[in-house]
Amino acid sequence: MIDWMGSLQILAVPLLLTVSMLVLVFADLLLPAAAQPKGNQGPLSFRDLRKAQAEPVPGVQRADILGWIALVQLALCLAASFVAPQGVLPGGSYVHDAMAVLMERVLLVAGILAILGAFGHVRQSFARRQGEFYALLQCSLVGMTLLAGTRDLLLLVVAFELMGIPLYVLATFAKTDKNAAGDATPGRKSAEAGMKFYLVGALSSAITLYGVSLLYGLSGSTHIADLARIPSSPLLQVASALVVAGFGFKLGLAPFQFWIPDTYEGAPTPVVSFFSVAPKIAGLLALTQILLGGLLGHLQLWLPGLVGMSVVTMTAGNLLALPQLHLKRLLANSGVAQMGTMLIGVFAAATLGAKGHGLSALLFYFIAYLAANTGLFLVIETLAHDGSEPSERDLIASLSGLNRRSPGLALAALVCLLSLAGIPFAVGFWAKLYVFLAAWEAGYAWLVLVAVGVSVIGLFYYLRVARSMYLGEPRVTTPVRSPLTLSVAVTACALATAGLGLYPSVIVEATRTAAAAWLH
Amino acid sequence: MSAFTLTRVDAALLCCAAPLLSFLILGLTPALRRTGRIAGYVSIAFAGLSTLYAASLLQGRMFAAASPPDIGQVGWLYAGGKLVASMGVQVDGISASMLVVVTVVALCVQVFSLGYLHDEPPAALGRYYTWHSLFLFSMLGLVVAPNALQLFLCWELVGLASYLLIGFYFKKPSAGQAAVKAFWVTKFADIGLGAGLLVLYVFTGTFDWSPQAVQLLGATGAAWTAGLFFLAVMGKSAQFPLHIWLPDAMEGPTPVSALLHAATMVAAGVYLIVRTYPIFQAAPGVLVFMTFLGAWTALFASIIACSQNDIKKVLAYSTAAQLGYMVSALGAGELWPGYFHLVTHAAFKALLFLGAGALIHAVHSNNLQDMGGLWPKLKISGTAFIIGAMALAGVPGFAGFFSKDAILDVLLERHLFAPWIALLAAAGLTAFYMTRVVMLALFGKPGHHTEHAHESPPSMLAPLVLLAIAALTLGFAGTSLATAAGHEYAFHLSTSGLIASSLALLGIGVGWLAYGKNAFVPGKIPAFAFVQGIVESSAVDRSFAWSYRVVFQGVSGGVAWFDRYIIDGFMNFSAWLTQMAGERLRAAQTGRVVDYLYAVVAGLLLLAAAGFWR
Amino acid sequence: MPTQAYLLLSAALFCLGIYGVLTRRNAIGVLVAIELMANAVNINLVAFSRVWGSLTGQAFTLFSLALTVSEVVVGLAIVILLYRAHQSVLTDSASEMKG
Amino acid sequence: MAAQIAFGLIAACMLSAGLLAVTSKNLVHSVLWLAVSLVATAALYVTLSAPFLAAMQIMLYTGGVITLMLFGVMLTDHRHDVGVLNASTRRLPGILAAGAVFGVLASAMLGVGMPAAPAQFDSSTAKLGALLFADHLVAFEALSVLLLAAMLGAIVLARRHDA
Amino acid sequence: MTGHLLDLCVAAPAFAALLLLFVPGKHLTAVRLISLAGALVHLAAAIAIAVSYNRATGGVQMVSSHAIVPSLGIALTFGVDGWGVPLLLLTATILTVGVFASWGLADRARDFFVLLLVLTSGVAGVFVSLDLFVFFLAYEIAVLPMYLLIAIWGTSNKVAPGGPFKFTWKMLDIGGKEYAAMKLTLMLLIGSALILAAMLAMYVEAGKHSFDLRVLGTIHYSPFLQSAGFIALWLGFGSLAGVWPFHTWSPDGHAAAPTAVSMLHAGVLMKLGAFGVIRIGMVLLPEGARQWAWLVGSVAMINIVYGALSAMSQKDLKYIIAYSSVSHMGVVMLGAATLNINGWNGAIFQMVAHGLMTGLFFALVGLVYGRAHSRWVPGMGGFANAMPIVAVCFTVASLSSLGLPGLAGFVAEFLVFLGAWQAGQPIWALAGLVGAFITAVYVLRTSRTIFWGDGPSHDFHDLTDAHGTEWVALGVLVAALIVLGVWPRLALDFIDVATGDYLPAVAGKTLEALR
Repeated sequence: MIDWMGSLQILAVPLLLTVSMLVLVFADLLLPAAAQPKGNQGPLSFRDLRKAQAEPVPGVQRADILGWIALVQLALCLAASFVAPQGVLPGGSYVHDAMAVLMERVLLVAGILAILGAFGHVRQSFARRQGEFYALLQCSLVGMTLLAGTRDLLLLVVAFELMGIPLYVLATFAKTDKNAAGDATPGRKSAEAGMKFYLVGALSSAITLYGVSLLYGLSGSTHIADLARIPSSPLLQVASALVVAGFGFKLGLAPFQFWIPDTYEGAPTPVVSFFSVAPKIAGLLALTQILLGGLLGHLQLWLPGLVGMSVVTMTAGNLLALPQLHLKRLLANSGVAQMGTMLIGVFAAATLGAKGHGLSALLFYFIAYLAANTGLFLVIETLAHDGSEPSERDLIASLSGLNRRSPGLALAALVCLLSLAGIPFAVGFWAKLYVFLAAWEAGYAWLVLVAVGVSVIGLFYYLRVARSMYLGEPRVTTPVRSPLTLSVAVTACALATAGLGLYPSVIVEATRTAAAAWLH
Repeated sequence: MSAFTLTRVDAALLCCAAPLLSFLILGLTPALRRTGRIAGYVSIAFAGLSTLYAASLLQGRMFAAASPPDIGQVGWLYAGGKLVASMGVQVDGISASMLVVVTVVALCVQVFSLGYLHDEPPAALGRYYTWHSLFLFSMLGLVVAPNALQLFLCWELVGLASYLLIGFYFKKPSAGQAAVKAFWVTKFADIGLGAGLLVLYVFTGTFDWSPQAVQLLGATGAAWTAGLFFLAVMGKSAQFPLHIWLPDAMEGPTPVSALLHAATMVAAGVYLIVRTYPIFQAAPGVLVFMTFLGAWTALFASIIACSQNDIKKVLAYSTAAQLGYMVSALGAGELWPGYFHLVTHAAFKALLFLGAGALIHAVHSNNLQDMGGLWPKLKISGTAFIIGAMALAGVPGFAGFFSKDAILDVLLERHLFAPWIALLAAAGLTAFYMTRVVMLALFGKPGHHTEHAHESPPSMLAPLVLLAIAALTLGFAGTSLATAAGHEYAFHLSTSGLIASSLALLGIGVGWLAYGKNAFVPGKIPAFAFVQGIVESSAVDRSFAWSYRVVFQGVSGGVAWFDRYIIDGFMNFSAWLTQMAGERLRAAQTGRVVDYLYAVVAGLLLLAAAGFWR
Repeated sequence: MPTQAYLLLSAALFCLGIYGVLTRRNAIGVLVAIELMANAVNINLVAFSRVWGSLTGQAFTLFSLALTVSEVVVGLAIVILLYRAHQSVLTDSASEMKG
Repeated sequence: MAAQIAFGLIAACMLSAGLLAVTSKNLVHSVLWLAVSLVATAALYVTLSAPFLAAMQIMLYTGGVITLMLFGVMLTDHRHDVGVLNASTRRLPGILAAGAVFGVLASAMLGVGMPAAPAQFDSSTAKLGALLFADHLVAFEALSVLLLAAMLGAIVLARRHDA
Repeated sequence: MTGHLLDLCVAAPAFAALLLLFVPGKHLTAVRLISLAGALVHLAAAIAIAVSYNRATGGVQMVSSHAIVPSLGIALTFGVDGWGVPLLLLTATILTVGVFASWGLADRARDFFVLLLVLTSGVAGVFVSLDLFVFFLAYEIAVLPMYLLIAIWGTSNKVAPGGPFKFTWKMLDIGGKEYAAMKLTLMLLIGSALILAAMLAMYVEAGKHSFDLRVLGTIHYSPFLQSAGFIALWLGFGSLAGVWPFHTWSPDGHAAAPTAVSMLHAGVLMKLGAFGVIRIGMVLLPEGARQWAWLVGSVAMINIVYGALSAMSQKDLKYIIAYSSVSHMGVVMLGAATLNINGWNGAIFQMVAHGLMTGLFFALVGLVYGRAHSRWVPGMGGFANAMPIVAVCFTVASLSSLGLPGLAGFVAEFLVFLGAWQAGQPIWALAGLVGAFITAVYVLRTSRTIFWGDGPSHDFHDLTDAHGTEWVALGVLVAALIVLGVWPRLALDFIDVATGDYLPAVAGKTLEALR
């Protein structure tokens, strides 16, 4: 007899998210036209938008109603994650354990930050599609939250796609650009970004699926735990290579990372702030599930390749970020390097398992990365809102003299930058340290040395951004104006980055509990 | 003993403290310092106090010659709770007599300076006396030092005072150069003293020069220590080839030359040998070297002195020569003659310099050619100068005669013939060039500079008179001085004494013929001209200049270039390389999605291959 | 039939797909090739389902079908958008962002 | 024997259609060749005792995907009537890459022993349904969300007149 | 009551910085006064620590601990030892003086003081932290603000292209202040990376799940870790201490930095590097230290002579002083390499002495530069006529730098050279003495060129002597130099206690044998 109520409770968060998504879609449909933004009779001209932007306090507006609904929904889901019981779904395809709970919360926070950051952008660029925008975001979140607890290849694949497909759409969401005259033109960059993202993604998902199909064929079961039964064979090796390669796309490991800078550059910034973090976290978690939960016995099949990939990824990411003048491209490549570093945590966990800190270090890194990376992308978004010249939008130059214009914003950005660079008293430092410590304990001293070595390159470009903020001459001296919600999100990220840097033990303990639960 | 009686240690401390106090008062109260003359009075008062204490100490030692030295010290450096070095005072016959010499000469010079420098702006005068106080304190500290470390400390401080006082006319570029040169040369030599101290400590665990320490040193240690110490002595006491700074140091005011660069500071090198004599005695090789080097310096410097036209330079070279005498004597293996010459030399050389100062003061020029015929106008100063000159020349009865005689005697006694002959030659030359100076300056044809010359004020005359008396009488005090210092000395007319006196008289005679009677022109005598030519080429000076310019600056320039363009260049190159790597790698990001798809497939293949190659 | 036959067939189809993906310039052509790859996956799944005598593989295939379809749907929408923005569906035509 | 022949035919058909699909110079032809390949796959499913899947394959793919793709072709290129250009470039690197992947896959596949298929295989649609809605219910629901998302996404992207 | 003195000492500057964040930048007086207050509280706390430290018992005192990450064994543990006391006092002095020296700064003064104070907290944190991790954190905090401090308030220099790497000039803007700041930061952070690696290795091998220095100090590490870890720590910390050839950030960095920053950086920060080598590298990895002492000492020897020779050829005043710092830090490292009491005492004493001396130097350079608007030494002359106090102070600093007795530099150098000779390395000591001589050559020449002679020429209009706060700054440093030179036991008695605590284990001998 299946305990339906129990199952529903276990699945509370994904379910609630699904419901939220549906509510949002219907709300979008049913919302009276009056609640829609003014320019809903045809294409919104940018002149109107400028007027709307000129309003003194860009606070809560009726036009943002769907956004607020989505936000409240996510907050409710976050609350639900505190009451949803832990347990195993009948059939064992989904386990809601401490780690799943923790990751759910992290992902939901990522979603909340993205929505907070998106208000202004949505109103400005795709006001009429905001229902779909938030709904797709939530769809993706459903997939991610499922990924956090899945123990079944089938569910994993579906959740993975559920996470990914809405992101293709979101990356392409900016269907219009503003040309020099201020008129709307078809969004060339966004389309290009979406196309690249999609094509590489589709190829990768085919590769992943092929690998998964082989894994299924070898084990005869879709349970990840059953993968451990497979005898070692070349086919298993190829299958794991296929899976890793497929995930490599989502995680942005070299050489699967080329789409990342192009897509980040072209996609709407709030979306980038979301999909530069959340899917990577969820993807790495899923990969970890497969590798550690299923293929741990076949370490020698996948570990060498993955280790090599992590080295290449860290190096390539840092080197590619070095010459970038475009902030989003810079962050994209730096994110690649960060993922390479995160992988080290997986190796540590693979080698030492419950004895080491690998997994909890990985989880900690997720959180650190979320705070800092999202924060920075939202700073970019804030600046894009400030009516900067389209020619220099998102360039490092647009940050020039930020400290003189808005010291608070500059400080927030600085904190996040330092965190990404792994400078002490920002949470990123603890994350790196924790991962390195775990890896060192697991015997990956050389890898740590490599990681530390290439991260020095990272300092160079992070400092260059800081330099621009603090040393550059501002083009205008007025403070940066930004929607209140965006400021709240940026502040939250910066505070989290700094606060957790000062007092990391809360999170460390949480991740340890979570990791311990997963490792039994 | 009454309650007011000071112990000798206290007296020595007070003796040192008085000038220190003066230095602090003047240094810390600019208002007082800038009054000039009042600052001078303060300094003189404290120097006088010092002199009194010094005199009392000497007097005390006279009657306690046999008693062990009075030592008082406090711990200064510790290592692991164990004493490494201490500071304090050691009063014995040597230091007590030296204290008197130093304080008396210093007092004389300070008083003399009041008159000599009366044209200086008050602020400069105040500065002058401040440095003088500093010097006096340092010198006294050196004299009473109970161990080699304190001696070294004060040694360097007197060097500092010398630097500051040479550079008194700091606006004159030549003065600045001379000050810096003096510091450089002595600092270079002090590498030896520093290293010697280290050797001393490493071997013995103390900086003492006690017999026990010498025993611990052993032959090797003693040789190293003495050799290194002697390097420092060469610098401070202007021995060849490190004498080059001394003539330049004459850029300082003449009283300074009298005090530092004739009577006391330059003698510190000799004093160092005297104090650490047990160590030197354990290093026979060094002693031999000292004998020969001292003799050579004496001869060499005397030759140069013959052709100098600057009255102070003559005296400066003569100082180097006389220090050569002392060094040579100490190298011969007996302490007292060298030290005795130090004391007498202090008196008559200070007298000579102050006398020269009086002459210069009168004509406002250092140049002998500008003087001449001053005798009628400067009877007292002139007399004093002549007394000094005779003392220096070693005319029997004058102070220099006794000490020089003792030196020559001891050399002969030890069968060190070559140095002995060199020193005899030098004695003759000394008499010659002093006669030359006296003839040219006092008795020659009056020039236009001499027209307005007039006798010095009493503040300048009094010291002259005092020192002249000392130069006349000190020779006869030798015995009691030696007794106080625990040595034996009695004058007896010896062979070398007779030869030396005859040579001196010969020198005077030749000098009188050449410059008094103008019987012949020395420059026209081929041998003399030849030697003069060599000397005036100043080969030593120029080789030093060359090594500074070429070796030093060349090497440092090379190092700086290497640092900037090779080491730093390499750092820059690494940064450049990384950035270029980034730029090049960027080319892989073509922007065409097909290439990205290829990358995916390639990555897949690599991953699969990674397993196969395992 | 030996299982390997099905596997090789699917591998061949998969590689045809890869070939297509790598050589096609038209975005829709690339989609076609990706469909072939997805199809190869399905063959695998069904064959394994038969091998293991369990229906899980078939169920998996159903999911895979649906995934592919939804992917194509979104893909085509993106291609249309690309066409609107760049007046071309050639993948090379959109290569403004690089480096 | 019949099974082998059937497999051979189907495989030949599938691969040649696939080859044409990725080489044909006309995009429409390409799509149609894909359809042929997919239909052949459906036939293969039948031989693998998965008739329901075969039906789904034809319905979903041929009915859905192919139609969509044709729509896509028409919506995107109006310049030519039927012959939509679909040139291939850089064939040799493509062949090399694909061949290498095939080499890796094939060698791995031949090197592994798979259990022989059981003679009997009960593949009733009812059981499949039970499996779908019991064991894989969550995945199924997730799939439905996914389809909704894809629909939403496709609409929102393809819709013309909005900002 | 003494329990929180350390916390106060470390936190006071940071708290002042925090306060400053709430003061509008245009209220210059408030900004200055708050900074000064922070510095003075810091100084007072340091003095109180010195007074309450019990030299008789020695060891680490006033220990307080708050866990930060218990599961990793990271705790905010503070405690002060005999080395910490004088170094804290040095830090506080330099900070106070630095605040005075920057009194006139008006351009973004608030930001400047915030960074300066934060940096000082980091420095103090290093000196008193008993947790390796916190040590590292504090170290980084001390290093990082330097980037902005130099890049914003610094000055650019011209460096003529040349040498085999000439082609790098175009890309790197060599000589610019941002170049200097970036170079400094990158090189020091590369060093930090090495430190981090060694730290992790020690933590893991110890297996105690603790970063407590007292715990880690009891572990006997494997020979490989001893050896490799020590090298990593030496180079890592050494890059901050200016160990050759990783000193090249120093000349450019110091030349570009504003006055107070140069003072703090050369005066205190470089000491952190040397302190790290001794306190972490040597004390925790004694076998490594013994194994590599020859290398450390030999490189230090190169530092001394090479730095001095490089300084000789410089024409820019700041470069001269910066290279002299490279040379003098060599003395510290040389002392460390001796592994005997005198050497170590000398090394720590040299940290203090050089801190005061170079602080004074940079304060003076700032003064001269501020008035003359030039650092080109050959162009100067006769400045003593216009600025006698500056001339006197410069002379004092020069003399301390060349090791003149009676000034602090002498005691330090002498002890170090003594230690070197005792360690059986007369060559080290001789190189040191030669270095002191070369130093004499260039500092005296420099001082003569700038201050002596007739002048100043008409190019310099507004040369005025030090006044007001500047006077205080100079006076304090000169007095400290003289007092420590005359009576070194003020600092040495503290230093000696800690040396006695740590050295026997490192040298592998009893204290008795070491004496």
